[in-house]
Amino acid sequence: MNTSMQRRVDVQENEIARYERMVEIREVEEQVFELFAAGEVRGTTHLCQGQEALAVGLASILRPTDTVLATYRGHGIALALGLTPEVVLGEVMGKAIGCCGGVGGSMHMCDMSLGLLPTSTIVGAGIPIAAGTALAFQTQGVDNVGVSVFGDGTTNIGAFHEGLNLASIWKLPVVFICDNNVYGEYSRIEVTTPIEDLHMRAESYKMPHFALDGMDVEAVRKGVKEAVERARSGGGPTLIEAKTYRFAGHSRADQGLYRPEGELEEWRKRDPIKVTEDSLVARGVLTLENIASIKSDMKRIIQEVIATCNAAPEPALAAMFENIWTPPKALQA
Amino acid sequence: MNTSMQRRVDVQENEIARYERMVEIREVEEQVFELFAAGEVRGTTHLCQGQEALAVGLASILRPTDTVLATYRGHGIALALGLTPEVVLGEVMGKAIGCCGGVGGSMHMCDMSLGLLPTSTIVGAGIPIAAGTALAFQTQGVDNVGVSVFGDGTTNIGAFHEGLNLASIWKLPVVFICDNNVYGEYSRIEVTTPIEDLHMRAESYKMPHFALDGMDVEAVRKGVKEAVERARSGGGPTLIEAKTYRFAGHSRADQGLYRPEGELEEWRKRDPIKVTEDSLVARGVLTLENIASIKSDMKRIIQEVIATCNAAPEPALAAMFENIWTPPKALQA
Amino acid sequence: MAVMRVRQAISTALADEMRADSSVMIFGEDVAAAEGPFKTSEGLLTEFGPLRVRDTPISEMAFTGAAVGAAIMGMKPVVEIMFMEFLGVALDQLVTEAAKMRYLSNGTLSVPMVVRASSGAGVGFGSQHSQTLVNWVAATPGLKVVCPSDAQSAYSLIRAAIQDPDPVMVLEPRALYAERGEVDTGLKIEIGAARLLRRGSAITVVTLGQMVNICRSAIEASGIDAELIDLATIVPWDRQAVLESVKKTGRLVVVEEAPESGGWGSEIVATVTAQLFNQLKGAPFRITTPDVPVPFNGALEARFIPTAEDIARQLAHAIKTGENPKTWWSLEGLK
Amino acid sequence: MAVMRVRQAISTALADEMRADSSVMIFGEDVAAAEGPFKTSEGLLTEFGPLRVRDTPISEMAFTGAAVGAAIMGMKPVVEIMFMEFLGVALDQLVTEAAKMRYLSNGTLSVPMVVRASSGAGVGFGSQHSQTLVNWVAATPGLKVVCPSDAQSAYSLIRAAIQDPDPVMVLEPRALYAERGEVDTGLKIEIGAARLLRRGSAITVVTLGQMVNICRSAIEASGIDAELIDLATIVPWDRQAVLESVKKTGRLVVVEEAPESGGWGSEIVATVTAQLFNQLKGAPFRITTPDVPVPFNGALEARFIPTAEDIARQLAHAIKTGENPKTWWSLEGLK
Ligand SMILES: Cc1ncc(C[n+]2csc(CCOP(=O)(O)OP(=O)(O)O)c2C)c(N)n1
Ligand SMILES: Cc1ncc(C[n+]2csc(CCOP(=O)(O)OP(=O)(O)O)c2C)c(N)n1
Ligand SMILES: [Mg+2]
Ligand SMILES: [Mg+2]
Repeated sequence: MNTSMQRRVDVQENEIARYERMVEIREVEEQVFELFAAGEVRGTTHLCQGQEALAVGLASILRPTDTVLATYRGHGIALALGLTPEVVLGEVMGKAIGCCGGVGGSMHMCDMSLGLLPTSTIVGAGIPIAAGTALAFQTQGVDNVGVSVFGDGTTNIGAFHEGLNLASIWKLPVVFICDNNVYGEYSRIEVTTPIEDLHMRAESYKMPHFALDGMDVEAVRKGVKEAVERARSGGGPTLIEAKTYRFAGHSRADQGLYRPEGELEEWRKRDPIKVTEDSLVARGVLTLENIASIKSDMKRIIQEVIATCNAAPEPALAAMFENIWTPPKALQA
Repeated sequence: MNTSMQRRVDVQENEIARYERMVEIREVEEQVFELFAAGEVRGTTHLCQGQEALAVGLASILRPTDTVLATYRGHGIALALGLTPEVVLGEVMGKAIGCCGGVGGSMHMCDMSLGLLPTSTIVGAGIPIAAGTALAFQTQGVDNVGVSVFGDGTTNIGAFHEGLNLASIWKLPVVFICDNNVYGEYSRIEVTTPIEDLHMRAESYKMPHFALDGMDVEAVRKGVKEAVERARSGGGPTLIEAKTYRFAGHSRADQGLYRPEGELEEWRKRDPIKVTEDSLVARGVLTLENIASIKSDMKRIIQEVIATCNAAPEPALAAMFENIWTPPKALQA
Repeated sequence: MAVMRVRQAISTALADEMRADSSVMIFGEDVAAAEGPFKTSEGLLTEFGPLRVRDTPISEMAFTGAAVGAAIMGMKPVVEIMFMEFLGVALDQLVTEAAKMRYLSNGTLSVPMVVRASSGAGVGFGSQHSQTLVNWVAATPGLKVVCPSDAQSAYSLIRAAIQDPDPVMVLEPRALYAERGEVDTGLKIEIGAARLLRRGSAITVVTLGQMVNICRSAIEASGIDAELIDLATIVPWDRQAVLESVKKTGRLVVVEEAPESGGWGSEIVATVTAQLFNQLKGAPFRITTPDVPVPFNGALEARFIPTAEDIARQLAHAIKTGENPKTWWSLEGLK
Repeated sequence: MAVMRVRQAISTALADEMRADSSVMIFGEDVAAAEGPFKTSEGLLTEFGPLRVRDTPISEMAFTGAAVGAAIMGMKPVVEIMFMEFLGVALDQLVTEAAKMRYLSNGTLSVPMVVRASSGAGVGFGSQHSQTLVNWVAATPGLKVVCPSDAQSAYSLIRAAIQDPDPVMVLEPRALYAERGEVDTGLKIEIGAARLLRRGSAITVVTLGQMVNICRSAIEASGIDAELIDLATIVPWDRQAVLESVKKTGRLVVVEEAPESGGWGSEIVATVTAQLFNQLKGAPFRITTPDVPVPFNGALEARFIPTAEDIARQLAHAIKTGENPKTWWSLEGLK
């Protein structure tokens, strides 16, 4: 088993591994922030601090043959599904070792062997695509499941509506997960959306739906498991709303100045890493010392990965001409 | 007051005029069918027999300064709003006297002076446009109302979802009317749509909504009035579902062979023209003789209009180069 | 060899591919129970059943996107966009998702999907249901675009499109659906290969879709010894075939059912000019539609599409004078 | 004359139009409270209030459509499509509705709306956020398309676009937002008028957007006496200015930030060739990006966009040999 598949098995089997993965995601995101701030990486980036429990909880339930359509805010889900910090950070840094060979960048994570289809940067685009993967599974008669993870603001775009309706009418084995992190870019959800409980929109499609606590990895696991099992056993799609919070700005440039005073601090009390830590410690699974060393180890590891990525080669110029299409036979001749 | 404005006033003020207009719409549609069947008109057409009460009821409530965005199935609404049979049939027949000068065709009705914006042939397109007219009214501080009329199948397209959400969050003075005629092309609504009461979808936007009997012009008037008054007085948008039935095929080529046996006959018992007739006769407003002569007069009138249209000139070749844009000054020089 | 209508050639190609490959499936609005608004999927639901032949809600974005996902996971979906204009509510999925997915997966996946759309003018559907709109899908690295001109090429190109490992857009000239032609089901037309339909030495006429027959009429009526090339594939177009022909004839005209501004033919003219400048006997030129929305009225629509008469006039003028012929609308002072 | 960044020139143009005409309003994602993701609507909410300056939900189809309706009913809406690619979920409203409404109303209405979109490569946003995509909006009778190249043209073209009675698409090169330049707020640039930026006699260089500065560098570095034309408006492009220049120089190159296949420059080449064939000293040609998705990696993206060095090489080659220069990627054996 290769490293990334082993990483996947770890989060599936082991709650300490899940905790460690959440710590890893947090550390990667913090370091990505630093790299951008220092001007060492170009373009833009969308971080997911505060949303680690959803990523890891989801990955711990899905099989590698299930598919995940995530977004530009995809480092956490990529790491959770098993991609290594090297291929994630390598891609963010545009290196040949990146999961997309360095031509994709921060917004484009992918590993087909782990079920991570290319993340899309177009709001809502992954929803019909995930339904399409489920359509393949249904037609092929296999019991894999498609998953689309998207934000709160995305529930206002046409593809959300059309995708959920299609999935419902065809009873596709797909799970739609709305990661309600309270903001779409700089807009609080209530500025753009007249209802509060976004999962209620599933009523328009006669689709089962519920909310869950996205800050608690166990709550995520429970909810996702229910929906995935329904899908796998022919019960059709589900809309889950995971209530989370985006600790960082929307993207590179954003300092989050629009937040109401105290909101961030209030949500930080339910930091998903803290929530898990508390539970692990309370149940005696880990000690405070364990936790401290997990965190300091992780800092070191990620620094090493960054050093590796820094030293890694740029993609060859030829890379930009590859993987575009299969030239038609008429042209090959 | 010109003829078409007078026609509008008539349906606003007079229930006999409303009845006559419904008869007119029916007769126009029957004759359009014949013209196409005889190969005298080219292209395609979408008829609205069975949906006359909605058209006339709506027109009788709206002011000419209100806006209506209708669809390819637009002859009935056009006639109801006041367009004359000449300009409607002239357009269907591609003549210069047509409301669009003959370059539009059956699917493109328009009369800005009566509030009928160009009908769109793209499913759902009128929904955001109607919201946009309402946005203009709201920003200008005038109490006009925008209306979008669309079909049942249209509630599955992205523009429906986005348009209703936008209208709700901005509290726009707009009324959305879903003319649920049971079919979208050749597909019964339940084949494409998991819920039965389409107006329930308004819940996703915290928008008031209700169904009404689209075969009864008085029920239409009552419902539309409620929604229009809400919009006019700053109460925001409403979604109305008018339950109707499409007596004809979807378009020119369609014979409706997919209908369950007896369905058409069942709905014909509630033919909107018959429903109104019954009421007018029961209340002594019209006698059966009156009705017979209204109908035979209408047949004659429409035959005369067709003769006029047949004799009318084709648009000049230059017509296809006109009304495209205002050439930029740099080009005019 | 059977004679069939273009719409039957399409149904037959779909059926033959579905028989040959169980991963082929089709979906779209009214393609299953009703067998297609243009009867281009006749018999498919009956033969292949409701798992592989599906009616969709009116939601082009959803079902085009579903094709992307299904293609990635091993199916070969063929979706139908009833009129090319409707891609305007779903373009994202084809050009921003499907066409870039191979690139964005570092080459670890492919998207073998086909999007079929009826396109073009000629049957009185008016300005929002009659355009060709090649421009929407051009300039999209990763996407192939083909356009049949008769029953044979409809059959062969649909099969080639389905067999192709990448997304392929098929623009089907709506006006041809009822046209009959011979179909050899064993004949392959590769994507990227033009069809040389008539040899000639006076001028090279490059065209595609419904303009092919019209150009043929123009050539026959005028008696000009033109070489007629049906491009068949627009992206990537057959540079070799066109360049070789123009090397021989020294003259090029591209005949397009597309507006003068933004039409696809400019690229052919520009490429040929850049590569064969010194071998040209006259300026390559284009015959296009005017820059107007497609008019409904029959007489107007008939002039909108380049006519055989006008093409013949322009060919004759170009050969005789070596000069660039005027458009009919400038001759008639209409613009 | 003030020196401002391009993004400030845009904000200033919007503010000046809003002051001059109370029917001008703006909406889009995060354009109000946040003053625009690229800070192109700075100060507008504060000055003009929430009726005229509005944040929208993430729904390009809805708000572009709302602009169509509002424009018809007397407003002059300016909407922002944050990245040009997002028009792929809303194209219908601009090209199938807005652009055809005047025609479909028999000339009884107009649609004075403006759609602004950031476009182009150069800042590391990757393949779905870096294209120019002129092709999506070309071939649309009824729609005007402009593209500024500096602070002055950003200011003047935005004002002209808002004043125009028809729908206008403004493609704003994202890479230029932070660039500074002098702005004369009294200076008009008419839609359809090219800007002659440098006189020269050896070759005519036609370009637009961010390629203007790059071409200028190429010309300056190479010492070639090129005439530099900033097209500024793509539809309708300034035929007169281009033809007059090529009449003088006898040579044409169009430099595009667009793929070789489907780029807008072919039309310029084709038109000039057709009209001035006998006056040309060499084959008109294009310098484009390769037919690839925009790569993220900085070194690759820097090569993707035509560089000043490569443009200088191609200009020199064309003038010296009269032949069509090769692309860098074919010279390097990369395709
Ligand atoms: C069609 C489209 N419109 C706009 C954008 C720009 N955009 C990128 S992320 C984003 C906010 C999305 O908000 P949400 O769905 O809540 O997801 P989050 O970023 O919070 O994870 C927007 C508007 C886009 N990428 N695609
Ligand atoms: C975006 C788009 N997709 C598909 C079509 C083709 N089409 C025209 S009418 C129609 C059915 C619409 O059904 P419904 O909304 O119920 O309206 P009705 O025709 O019954 O009035 C379809 C699918 C279209 N015009 N636009
Ligand atoms: Mg969010
Ligand atoms: Mg219907």
